[in-house]
Amino acid sequence: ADMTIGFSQIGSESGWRAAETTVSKAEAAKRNITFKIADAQQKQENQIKAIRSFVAQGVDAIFLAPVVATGWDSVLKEAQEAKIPVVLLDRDIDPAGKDLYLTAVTSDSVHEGKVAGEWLVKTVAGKPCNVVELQGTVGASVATNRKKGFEDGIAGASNVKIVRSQTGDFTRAKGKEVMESFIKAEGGGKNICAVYAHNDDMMVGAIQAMKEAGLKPGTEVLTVSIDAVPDIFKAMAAGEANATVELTPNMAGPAFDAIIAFKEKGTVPPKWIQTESKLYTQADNPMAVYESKKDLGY
Amino acid sequence: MAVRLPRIGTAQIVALGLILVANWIVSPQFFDIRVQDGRLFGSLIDVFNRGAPVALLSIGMVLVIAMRGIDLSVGAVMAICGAIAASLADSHSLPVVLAAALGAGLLCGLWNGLLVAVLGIQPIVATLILMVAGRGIAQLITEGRIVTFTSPDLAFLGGGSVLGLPTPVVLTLGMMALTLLLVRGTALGLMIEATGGNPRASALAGIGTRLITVAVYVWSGLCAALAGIVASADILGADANNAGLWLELDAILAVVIGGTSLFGGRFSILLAVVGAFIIQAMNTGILLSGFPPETNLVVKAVVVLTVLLAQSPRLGGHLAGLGVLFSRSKSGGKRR
Amino acid sequence: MHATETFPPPLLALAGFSKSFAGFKALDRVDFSLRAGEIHALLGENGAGKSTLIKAMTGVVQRDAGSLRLDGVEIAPRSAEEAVRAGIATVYQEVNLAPNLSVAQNLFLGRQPTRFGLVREGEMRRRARALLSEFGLAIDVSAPLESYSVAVQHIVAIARAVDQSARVLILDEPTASLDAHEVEVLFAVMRQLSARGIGIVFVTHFLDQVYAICDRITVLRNGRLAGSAPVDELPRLDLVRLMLGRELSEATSRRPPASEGEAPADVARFRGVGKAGTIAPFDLTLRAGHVVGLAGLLGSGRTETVRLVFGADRADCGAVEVAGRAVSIGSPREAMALGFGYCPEERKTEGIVAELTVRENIALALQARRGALSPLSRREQDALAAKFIGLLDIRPPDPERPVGLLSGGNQQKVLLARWLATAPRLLILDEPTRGIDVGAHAEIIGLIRDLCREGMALLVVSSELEELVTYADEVVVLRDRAHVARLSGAEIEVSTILATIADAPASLAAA
Amino acid sequence: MIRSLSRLSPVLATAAVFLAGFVVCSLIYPNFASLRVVMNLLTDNAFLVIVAVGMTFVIISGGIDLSVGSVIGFTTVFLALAIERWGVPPLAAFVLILVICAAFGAGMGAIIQYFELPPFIVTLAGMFLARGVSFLLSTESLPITADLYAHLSDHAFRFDGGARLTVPAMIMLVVVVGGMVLLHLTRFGANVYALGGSRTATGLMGINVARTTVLIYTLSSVLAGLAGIVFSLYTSSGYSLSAVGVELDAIAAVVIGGTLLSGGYGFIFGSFLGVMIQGLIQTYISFDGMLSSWWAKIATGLLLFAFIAFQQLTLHLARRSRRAPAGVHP
Ligand SMILES: Nc1ncnc2c1ncn2[C@@H]1O[C@H](COP(=O)(O)OP(=O)(O)OP(=O)(O)O)[C@@H](O)[C@H]1O
Ligand SMILES: Nc1ncnc2c1ncn2[C@@H]1O[C@H](COP(=O)(O)OP(=O)(O)OP(=O)(O)O)[C@@H](O)[C@H]1O
Ligand SMILES: [Mg+2]
Ligand SMILES: [Mg+2]
Repeated sequence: ADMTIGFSQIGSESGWRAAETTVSKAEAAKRNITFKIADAQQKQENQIKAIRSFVAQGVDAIFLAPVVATGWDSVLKEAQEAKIPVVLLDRDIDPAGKDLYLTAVTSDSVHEGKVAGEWLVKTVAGKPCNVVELQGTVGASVATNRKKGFEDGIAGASNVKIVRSQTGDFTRAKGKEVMESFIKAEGGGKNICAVYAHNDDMMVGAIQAMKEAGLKPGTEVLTVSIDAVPDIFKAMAAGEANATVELTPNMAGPAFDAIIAFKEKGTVPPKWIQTESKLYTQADNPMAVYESKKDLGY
Repeated sequence: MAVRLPRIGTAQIVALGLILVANWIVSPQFFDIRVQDGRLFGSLIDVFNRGAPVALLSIGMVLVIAMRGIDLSVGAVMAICGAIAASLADSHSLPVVLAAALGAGLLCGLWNGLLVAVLGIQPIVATLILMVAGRGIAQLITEGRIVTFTSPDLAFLGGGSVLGLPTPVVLTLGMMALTLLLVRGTALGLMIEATGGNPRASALAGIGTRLITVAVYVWSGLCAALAGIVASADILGADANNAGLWLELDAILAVVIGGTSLFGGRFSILLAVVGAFIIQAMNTGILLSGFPPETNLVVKAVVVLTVLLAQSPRLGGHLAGLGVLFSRSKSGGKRR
Repeated sequence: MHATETFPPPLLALAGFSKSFAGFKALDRVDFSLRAGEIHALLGENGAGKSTLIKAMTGVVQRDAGSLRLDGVEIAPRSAEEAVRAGIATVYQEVNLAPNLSVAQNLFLGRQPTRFGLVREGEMRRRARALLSEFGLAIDVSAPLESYSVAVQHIVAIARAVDQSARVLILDEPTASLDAHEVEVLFAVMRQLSARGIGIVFVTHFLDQVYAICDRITVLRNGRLAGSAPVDELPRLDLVRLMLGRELSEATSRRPPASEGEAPADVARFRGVGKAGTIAPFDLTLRAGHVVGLAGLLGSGRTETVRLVFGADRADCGAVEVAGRAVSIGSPREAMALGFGYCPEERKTEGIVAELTVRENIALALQARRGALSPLSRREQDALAAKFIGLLDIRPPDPERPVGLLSGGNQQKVLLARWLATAPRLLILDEPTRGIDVGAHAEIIGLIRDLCREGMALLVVSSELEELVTYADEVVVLRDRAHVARLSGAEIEVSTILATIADAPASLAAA
Repeated sequence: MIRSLSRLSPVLATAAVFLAGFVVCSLIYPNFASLRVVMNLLTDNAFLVIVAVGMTFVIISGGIDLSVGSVIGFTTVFLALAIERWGVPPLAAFVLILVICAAFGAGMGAIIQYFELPPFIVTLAGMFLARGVSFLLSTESLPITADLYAHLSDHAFRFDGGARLTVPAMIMLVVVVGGMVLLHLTRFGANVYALGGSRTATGLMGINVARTTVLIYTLSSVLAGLAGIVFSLYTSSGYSLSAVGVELDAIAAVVIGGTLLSGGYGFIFGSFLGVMIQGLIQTYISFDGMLSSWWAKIATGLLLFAFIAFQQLTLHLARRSRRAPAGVHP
């Protein structure tokens, strides 16, 4: 299709985000679409600016990976007035803005947390289990949702308890630092049965911290995290990580298809195109998954 | 005569002590130290180990600030050098890796120094340029991914230990000693303080203020490079997106807690490093306390303010005033 | 002495003022009184506590003890603002204005004419021009203050205080940077004010001026009241003894004529050196053991001349020869490498590094010349500091005190020490005795002569012609930023110099 | 008069740089030279300009205020909660938050003044505190649905080609003009400059330094609060993580606008231009749209460098004929 699409990307704060950008570009190239990416460096105001400038440039469609759920009404209205369809990628916005975008291609981050929680409940099978949680950035909606989802997931099991919860800012370094202090605070780690991290990067850091403290992640301490970035599969292959829930970086592919169908045939897509939240464990041939993922730009 | 405490550094050392005690209160095992794989292991060690990058940054930053400058780019330089180190680690020998990473830091510092000293751009904007672009350069090197490595040599710089002390702590102490030797063993320290205190007078007294300015930024770049190497070595990978993010603020905070004025002049490298450990002690304490993370910043704000108020010249003046009153009333008592 | 005056009641009465800084007694139970319409000299050596007394009076420094009455009513201003509101206006010792603001803003800061809350710029400028014209100053009042010389800045500060003073006007060394003409203008204004019943406190180190204008003298010594008397009861010699607590070894006689015969070696020759818009090209020859004095009105280009000589500004024409070799002087470093030294006029902004100690300030230039990598050992620094503290009688004799805490005159001595420590071949002094007390004055003049005798070449800028004639071998007179005459031998007389200067338009408006 | 003109030269240089940049962008992208892009620049940067105006006062007085970004974040969260949860009428909430911000700024100013602490650190603590308190209030992003918000965010002067002068932009323009009047034409403004020139001298001249200092930080925080209100209008929501790092953008804008970080010199209009230059760089990059995240950052840095170097060159040329100004040292 011969069109120009502007993508207001949040930034490049993690490997997953980089992969999403890379994959989106590749998907655009496959479809011969001119794809303009504006990097907002984690700031909503920059995203709004970017959307305005896309409108000013007269692009054919706008993709938006919203950094927050609220505050898009007026700028999306401008896009609507300019008759430019908007597709949300990866995160949803506040329900009040439903009629302002064409469709949202996202995963359900509450659901992701829930999958992780349910896996843990199933794995410990009734044994008492103290969980420490590495949260994402305070205030980030993904962090809030993954926390909520996990709590929902373990709600039914009174044997599984979250004993400590701190933010690791979604980063490896902070994940490691926070895990180190968890280990100290929980009697050298002997009281910790499982670690839940809101993303894999923090978990990779936490695994290092456990190893340095003489603990055996993957066996003594269970791990479950979210995103499914290549490095966690390496850890799984080495038996140091147990489970991860996939968040696919290919949100743009379905979005392009929806836009093309909409532009060419007028097909109105469903309001929500949900991506799969697939659970991977050591049983899923982690090395093969690693190989398949390692060149995706993570 | 009232007994006077040594003025320099008392406040900082007391502050560090108090925070450590507070940590011990929120976490009774805080001072427990055991040996694990030939390396000391415990929360107290964590404070120094985790504080190492900011301490390294503050060693360079304190010199820059003493010259009436500021270096906002150190976080980005950390990311660049960490990225270089991590991407070369598995294909090159450690000396090559270190030379490349430190060389990059040196170049970054040179760039800052030239902008400030030769083009006459105000330091905060001059270094802002590299703060913005530098992060981009780091991401360019890693292409936005987390580049991991397995080289045990480089890993040793982050996770190894020398005589039981974690390598980052040893590197920090080494860098501090080297810097002290360079600025206090020569007249550079005096010249930096003079230039920071009164640039015009110093230039008229024949001090090569430009050269020193450039040198100081270069040193800051080197310190940042070392911090970046340590940060990469610690997580066995380079996270160009997040390495050193906002650490420039921590480094500046450390310098100021260490008693160096942002308007230049007198400086103390030692106390800047103590300042860095004060910040880390506070962070570690917050992590150990088990408070919900939403409260982190409020706790941090309160602690920073308290430490500063305790250092305030005014408050010191009031205390000294009390001392004078006290001694006066005593001698007055004798006379009558 | 005249400790208690009963009639007429004093306008301002201080009793038992004490102030210590970290255990050091700067003021010790000082009493002072000022009558309406009186011009009262407050005298004392450098560091005697004059400025501290004034600051304690106006609440800038919190006194430890003492009471203050204005018109018999006890007042206790806690800041300069409150003092001004009580009717006490002050010019503090260092020029204390905002250098970045325009002259007009500086004159009226805090009391600008306004309409609907907005400052009336035009009106303010008009008033500023009127006010300054009383002091014979016609300058662009919308230009930033710092674009003018210290002297102009000082006049602005005085004008501001004069315009504010309701009851009492305090002037701390207002004449230090003024030349004879400005001093006359200032005195005229002071007389006018005293006739209006305003009491004036006047601090100075020029005893002539004391006898020219003051009614009464109060002397401080080491923070204590040494005495107070009407001018006519205190002849000059007694006054000096009261200030110093000892006899002054008189050193202010004419210098012995330079021994004829062997021509002293040229240290440096400047040929046609100048800078467009700053100073017209000039020739200057500096010889070993020779003092060249620069005389001229304010803004005549003396400072500009010496800055070019030292490379602080870069000349755009001319040739320089040092010890017979053609050189170019592009920076102070290069000048220092040639053995030059330069004591600048603006000691606060270009001289001292306030935070550093006396020792460090003294060592600074020597250290800079040796390079950072061969540091002076602590022992060498201590020896250097001890030597010059003794030689120049720097007080308090504490090498570890930050220079910023020294009195103005002592800061000047530290600056001098910095350059003497480098043992220069050519020493350039811009107003070296500004703010220095009589005792130290004599010492510095003696020192200049000693340096000469040891073969140093000197280039001295001084507004004090009486002083200049005692040591200069040659006097260059400047006018309108050009060297206009060179006097030597018998021509070096105050009257001749004055006459040469006076060929120029007397007003400062020339610039 | 020549002297006063030459004092303006940093602003003139900044203006020249901005215009040159705009022309270059327009030559590259035909759509660029439109009223719409100009209006977008005004609207999108409104809150930043408002903050920069306050920051200009602070920096000219020789201080710095790092708390502004967090104050914006706090304001948006507070407004969202007050209006949506606690049922406070929007206008009352506006007044309330401005009062809170004023108290916050006055507190920082008082600590700086009475405890003689460096502004950098006091306001850094203020930054932690304001952000921390907004986390405590709510970590979620909260929509604001009040009618006033819908009304205000729709209200705009519309021009041809989709250009709109929005309410935030109008508020911003008023603040710029008001700031210019306050700084350049009132006694308070002169005191601010005097403080930056010399703190001790200002005190000795009989100016109430304490009151002026407290007022300056109060003003900065109030303007940050106003920027927060504008931000919440702009996004119709409140979020504790909004406006992270805005303090650095504001400081950079102020300094690019020709204000000396060491205090004493500067212009409100320069700060306005400084923000516009940053906005221009961003707009250019998003018009280009081909840059990866990292190339975008590198380009931002290089463009910033180009602008500043060009500004420096212009200043240098302007100055060459004149005597070098005293006291300006890198
Ligand atoms: N803030 C301060 N801290 C410590 N000592 C001080 C301070 N201010 C002044 N002093 C000391 O108090 C003494 C008196 O100083 P002051 O400035 O009053 O002298 P002065 O009589 O005005 O001398 P000069 O003629 O040189 O101006 C000096 O020894 C000075 O070092
Ligand atoms: N009366 C005046 N009117 C205008 N500008 C003046 C006046 N006096 C001095 N200036 C300014 O101050 C600058 C300083 O002059 P300069 O330092 O050369 O004077 P000087 O001869 O050294 O006198 P002094 O050092 O005694 O002030 C001059 O370049 C000029 O810009
Ligand atoms: Mg004095
Ligand atoms: Mg002069």
